[in-house]
Amino acid sequence: MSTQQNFPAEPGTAELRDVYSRVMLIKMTDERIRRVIRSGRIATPHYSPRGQEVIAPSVCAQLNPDDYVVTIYRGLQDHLAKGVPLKSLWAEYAGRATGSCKGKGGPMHITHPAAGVVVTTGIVGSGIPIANGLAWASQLKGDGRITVTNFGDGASNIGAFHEGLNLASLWKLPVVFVCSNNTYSEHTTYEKVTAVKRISDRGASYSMPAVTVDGNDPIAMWKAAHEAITRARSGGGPTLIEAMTFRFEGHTNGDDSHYIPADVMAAAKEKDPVPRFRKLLLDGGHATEAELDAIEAKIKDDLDEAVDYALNSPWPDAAELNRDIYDEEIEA
Amino acid sequence: MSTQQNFPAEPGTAELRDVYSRVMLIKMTDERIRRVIRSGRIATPHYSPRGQEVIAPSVCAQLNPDDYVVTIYRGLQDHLAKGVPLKSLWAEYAGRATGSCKGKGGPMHITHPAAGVVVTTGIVGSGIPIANGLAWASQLKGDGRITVTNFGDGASNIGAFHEGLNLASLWKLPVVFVCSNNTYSEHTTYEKVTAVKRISDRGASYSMPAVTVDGNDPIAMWKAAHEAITRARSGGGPTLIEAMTFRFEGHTNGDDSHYIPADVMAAAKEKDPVPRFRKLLLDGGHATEAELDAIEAKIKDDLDEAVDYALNSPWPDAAELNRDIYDEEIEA
Amino acid sequence: MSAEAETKPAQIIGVQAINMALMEAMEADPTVLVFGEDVADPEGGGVLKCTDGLSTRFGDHRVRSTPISEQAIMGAAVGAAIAGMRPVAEIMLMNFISVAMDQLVNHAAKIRYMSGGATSVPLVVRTLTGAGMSLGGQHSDMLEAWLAHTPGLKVVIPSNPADYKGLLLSCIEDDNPCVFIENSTLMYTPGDAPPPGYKVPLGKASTPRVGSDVTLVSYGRPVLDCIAVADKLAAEGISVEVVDLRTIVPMDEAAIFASVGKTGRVVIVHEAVKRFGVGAEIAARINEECHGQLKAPVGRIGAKYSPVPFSSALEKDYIWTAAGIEAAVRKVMG
Amino acid sequence: MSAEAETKPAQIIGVQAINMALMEAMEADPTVLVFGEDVADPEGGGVLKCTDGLSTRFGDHRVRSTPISEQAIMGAAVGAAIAGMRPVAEIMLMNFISVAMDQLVNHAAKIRYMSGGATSVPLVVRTLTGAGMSLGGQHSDMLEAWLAHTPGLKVVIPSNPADYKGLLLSCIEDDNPCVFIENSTLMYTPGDAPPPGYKVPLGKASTPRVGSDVTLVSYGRPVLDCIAVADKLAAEGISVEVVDLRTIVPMDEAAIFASVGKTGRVVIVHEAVKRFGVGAEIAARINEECHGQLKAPVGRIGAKYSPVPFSSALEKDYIWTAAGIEAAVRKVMG
Ligand SMILES: Cc1ncc(C[n+]2csc(CCOP(=O)(O)OP(=O)(O)O)c2C)c(N)n1
Ligand SMILES: Cc1ncc(C[n+]2csc(CCOP(=O)(O)OP(=O)(O)O)c2C)c(N)n1
Ligand SMILES: [Mg+2]
Ligand SMILES: [Mg+2]
Repeated sequence: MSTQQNFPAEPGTAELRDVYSRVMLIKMTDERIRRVIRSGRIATPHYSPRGQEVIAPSVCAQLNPDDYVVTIYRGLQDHLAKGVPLKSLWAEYAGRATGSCKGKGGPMHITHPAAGVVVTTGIVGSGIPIANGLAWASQLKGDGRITVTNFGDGASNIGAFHEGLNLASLWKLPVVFVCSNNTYSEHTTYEKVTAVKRISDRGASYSMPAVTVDGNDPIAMWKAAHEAITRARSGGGPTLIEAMTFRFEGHTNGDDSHYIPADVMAAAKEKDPVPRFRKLLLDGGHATEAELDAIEAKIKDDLDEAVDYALNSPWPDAAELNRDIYDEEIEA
Repeated sequence: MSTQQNFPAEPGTAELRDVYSRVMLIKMTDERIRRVIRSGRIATPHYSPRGQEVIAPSVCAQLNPDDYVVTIYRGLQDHLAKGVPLKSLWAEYAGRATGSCKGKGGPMHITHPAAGVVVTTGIVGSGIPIANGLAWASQLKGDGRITVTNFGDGASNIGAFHEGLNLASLWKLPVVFVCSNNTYSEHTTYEKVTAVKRISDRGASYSMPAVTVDGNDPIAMWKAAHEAITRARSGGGPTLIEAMTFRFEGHTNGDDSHYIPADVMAAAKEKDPVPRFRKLLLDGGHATEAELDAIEAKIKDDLDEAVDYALNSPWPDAAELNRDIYDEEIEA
Repeated sequence: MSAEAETKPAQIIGVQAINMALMEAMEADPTVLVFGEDVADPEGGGVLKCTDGLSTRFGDHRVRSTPISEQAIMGAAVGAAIAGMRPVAEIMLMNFISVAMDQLVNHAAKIRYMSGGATSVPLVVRTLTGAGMSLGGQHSDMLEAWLAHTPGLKVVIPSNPADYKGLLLSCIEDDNPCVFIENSTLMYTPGDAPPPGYKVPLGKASTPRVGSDVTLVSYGRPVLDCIAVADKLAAEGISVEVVDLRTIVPMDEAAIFASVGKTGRVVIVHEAVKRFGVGAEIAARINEECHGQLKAPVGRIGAKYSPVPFSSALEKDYIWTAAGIEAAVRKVMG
Repeated sequence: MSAEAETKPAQIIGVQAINMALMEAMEADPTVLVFGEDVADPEGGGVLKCTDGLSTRFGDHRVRSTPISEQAIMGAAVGAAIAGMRPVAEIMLMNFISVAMDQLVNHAAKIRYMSGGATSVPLVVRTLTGAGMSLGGQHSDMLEAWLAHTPGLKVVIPSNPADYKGLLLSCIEDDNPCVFIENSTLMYTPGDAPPPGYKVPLGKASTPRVGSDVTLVSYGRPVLDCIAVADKLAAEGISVEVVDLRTIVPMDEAAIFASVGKTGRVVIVHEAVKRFGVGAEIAARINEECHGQLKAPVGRIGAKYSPVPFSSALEKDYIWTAAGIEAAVRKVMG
């Protein structure tokens, strides 16, 4: 039974500091991952959440550990915000036996049930119907859990989105659909591929409450998430949150964002959510420079340790090729 | 180049009589098909359009012969309204070599390019994306053709619907999406599976003009179709028409509609569109009893001839098994 | 009632076998869920009545009719399974898995592996198909080869009511995603009713006819014709063994090799398109493992390389026939 | 510039070959259309740049970036093809055909047949895949066996830049639906540039190495290792013939049987999962047609029966290796 914690409808100092710590963990981990990949020590595709760090923490800070999260290839922010330990995450990026998936899944499929991270998929939109199944199980068991599923703006044009939101609404499933609208699908702009002004306008197709919110604003994000989570937890059914944001680092490593006009990128970076959040904490008297520096210092140490752990972990044994295909080992 | 005929925005006597003839052709053909199947002379699944006869004729009477129609298993009304000849239709139902598909496709896949009937599919929703492709070709060629695609209320919950309407809107394709809402998907009611009050409300998700209309009312249907066809033909892009109706004869042959409450069925049959249409013609002075009887007599003769033709046509030769799989014959 | 009638077990059809298995499984295990299009009782308990009575007995929270949304159905099964339920999802006809292939092959089949065993997906997909009823090109396909080529799935195709029941129960209890393929004709073909609690393990073939001259390896509906041919040829002194695989994955290769080792002659028969079908793998494996023991080339029978034709005149020549099986047996007999 | 350098043909990579073929086809035939995710120039001309320059040259009416809507993409291709265009649709990665399988297998493949030849669907689907790059379980699968088991489709898997170009042109000109499968590694592997107008017919294998002792039958990326093994073993006096199928459907069985007839020993090598893979059909056919001529059981190499692992430590042992091919050749040599 999921503990019914009471989170305030508006974030106070403690909540903002909690969210900020997670935001900084995401930002610094992402930067380190990109650095380590560039150095050649790890070879993997990586989908940077740089610029989008505020969304997941604002949601996940209001979840219980056993609430479920379903996410996608661009999922680092969810993994970390929901509590996947740095070491097993890094070891998975490095393809090692100590990774959260024993090196078999990789970053695109990070799974850590203890943190509630049960599915990470590489197929656009496919997490949505799966989130329904998790939520349906919670509804049947009455375990009080809710399920949050994250996807991008591009995913709102695929069939699974439509089928999933329709079913969730009909069955009043305890799901929060979080669409991180960074206005690009790979190299393509939102307007070119999405025949509706706001993705939240699509909520009406499913009689589902839906809202568009500034995903870079931790207070607005917290409030939107709070309403959706409360609704889901109290049996009120699903909510669609469209969180407006931007990605600064290309779709994946190797992508230099050449297709994004310089002025668009510059304007987006003006709104970088991380310094903005830092300023909010300082200006609002929620934290001192020294306290925020201490957070970063601690994360840096943890990262040093995790990277070290990952790169010194053993590779998976060839025998692993025969395991986890079925419940029983087979000769693969 | 498609002939640009000018159809009036409201149907006059000539138009109503044209539509009525097609309606009666559909009703009488359907009744005969069910009779011949019951008699055991033809063995095929059949999806009766009884109760829904007005929709397709109201649309197709305003189309040119070379406009495209894409339809589904419950497609008899479209096939006939768009002009598939009775003989090749019946021969296909009978699985004969003289059928519109040489007996290879069957009723669920009736194809007759000369009448513009280019795709009939048995997969719910799948005609929608294909209609887009046909319309895109017309747009590129500038051939002035439009494409009409018919599907049921249940189809509005499947992914292909969502993807198809989004693309059609983005590309301003000359398509008319006609949803025949008979409030049932096989045995399941609309409300149980559709999380929106009206399917036309889903148009907003694609910034697409959408309308709900009484599909049993030939004047309302004509007007709605006229607006949509005019929009498509003039480059204004797609329209979604939700035509409210009911089916009287079960989902398919053998289905006795046991899951439909008796009062619901009775109320629906009260609104049987065919006698209502007949009354409208007579009351409005558009036709006399004798004229309408003559229409029926002619159809009866044509049906007698077509059934005879079909049942006396040769079966396809075994050599056909090797043909039409690819452009060149293979040893199948 | 004659003595003979008394000893003959009651006859049931596939539909009843499925219904019995689902009733038993839902009764025994509250995590078993049933859902799909039209499956609940207000919708008639399934178009074929396979799920008749379930929602009335177990409640509409556990037995749900769904929208026509195969991706949503399959995804809900995946998610519910990960969360510890045992979903039994119905995809009305096998051709419709083509709209849900992503959930089935990229997710259900792979999630255990990709998570390094951290999660598992104990779901069952029931689906119906089969040629011979003039349903045409989009309602009749046998697609088990796609699924067998997808590691992570188990694939089951029974041939008689007792196996329908016994294998479905095993699928529901199995901790892996299982696809259970029903045949439109067999669903109405009577057979012996199994005793209560009857279960058939996955991956074990049966041998409905024992013989010494030729082995027929088959599964699903053609097994009936294999048995008929075996019985017919027995009268001529040709001793035909019939191996009914029952599950394609895992496959009881030991049973195949043992039989072929004994007879030295084998014909594989399935309904699916022959080319690139399951029979190709079986033939390849027999050639690999029974290389010195074969007295004739391995025979293979399957559907022609074509979509399923509508006309009964074509459909009957499109799939296997008893005559074709008989001819193939005579051919390997030399 | 040395004399040697002068005679050596220019080198290109797969990406360039694809781009050249599309340019030529669009130039020659105004009905050729190109669309898919990110394919137009404002989107960078494709993530790999295969379609670079096309929209600028031929206009955004003929070259269109689409939403992430694979069903809509495939359906648009089906419809446009029926209406007389020659659409070349890109499905970014092969695993994503799983969301568009219905349009591909129930529609593109069957519409000609189901319409009794009244309509046809001359489309091309280009898609990319392949293991070896740590892309994990959902971005690396070789699914050609599914497609080959679907009558009505043609299936093409080239192994070098010249074939990329020559076969893609043939696919575009072909009146049937063709699936053209590109390999993530080969797209960057240089090879001889073909002369302008170069075309390779569908259904004709090539023989990059002629030999007399053993036949290696392969296609796609493993062909390169087959050639390397042939060259290595030649030094030892083992004469290996390499048959590069190039198209899986139609398959050049005559070339296979002729080679096996000559050598009497054969190993089939493909990247896809071995079990129920294309190699099973090839092995079965060889056993059927070359029964008396085989000096050793047919060898088969393919990926293990598992999803594609992420870790390079596992991935390298998951697929074929040159060492494995060499060992298999030595084994059939006895
Ligand atoms: C079904 C499917 N089609 C295509 C892809 C390739 N792909 C991966 S990410 C991506 C863009 C997704 O855009 P969006 O949903 O906006 O998420 P973002 O990457 O911006 O976070 C595409 C096309 C895929 N993974 N799955
Ligand atoms: C993808 C898919 N799923 C399921 C089916 C089976 N099926 C055939 S018709 C039908 C009901 C369709 O209902 P609706 O769209 O309302 O059309 P209607 O039959 O009422 O005209 C179903 C579920 C199918 N043909 N295709
Ligand atoms: Mg995006
Ligand atoms: Mg309906």
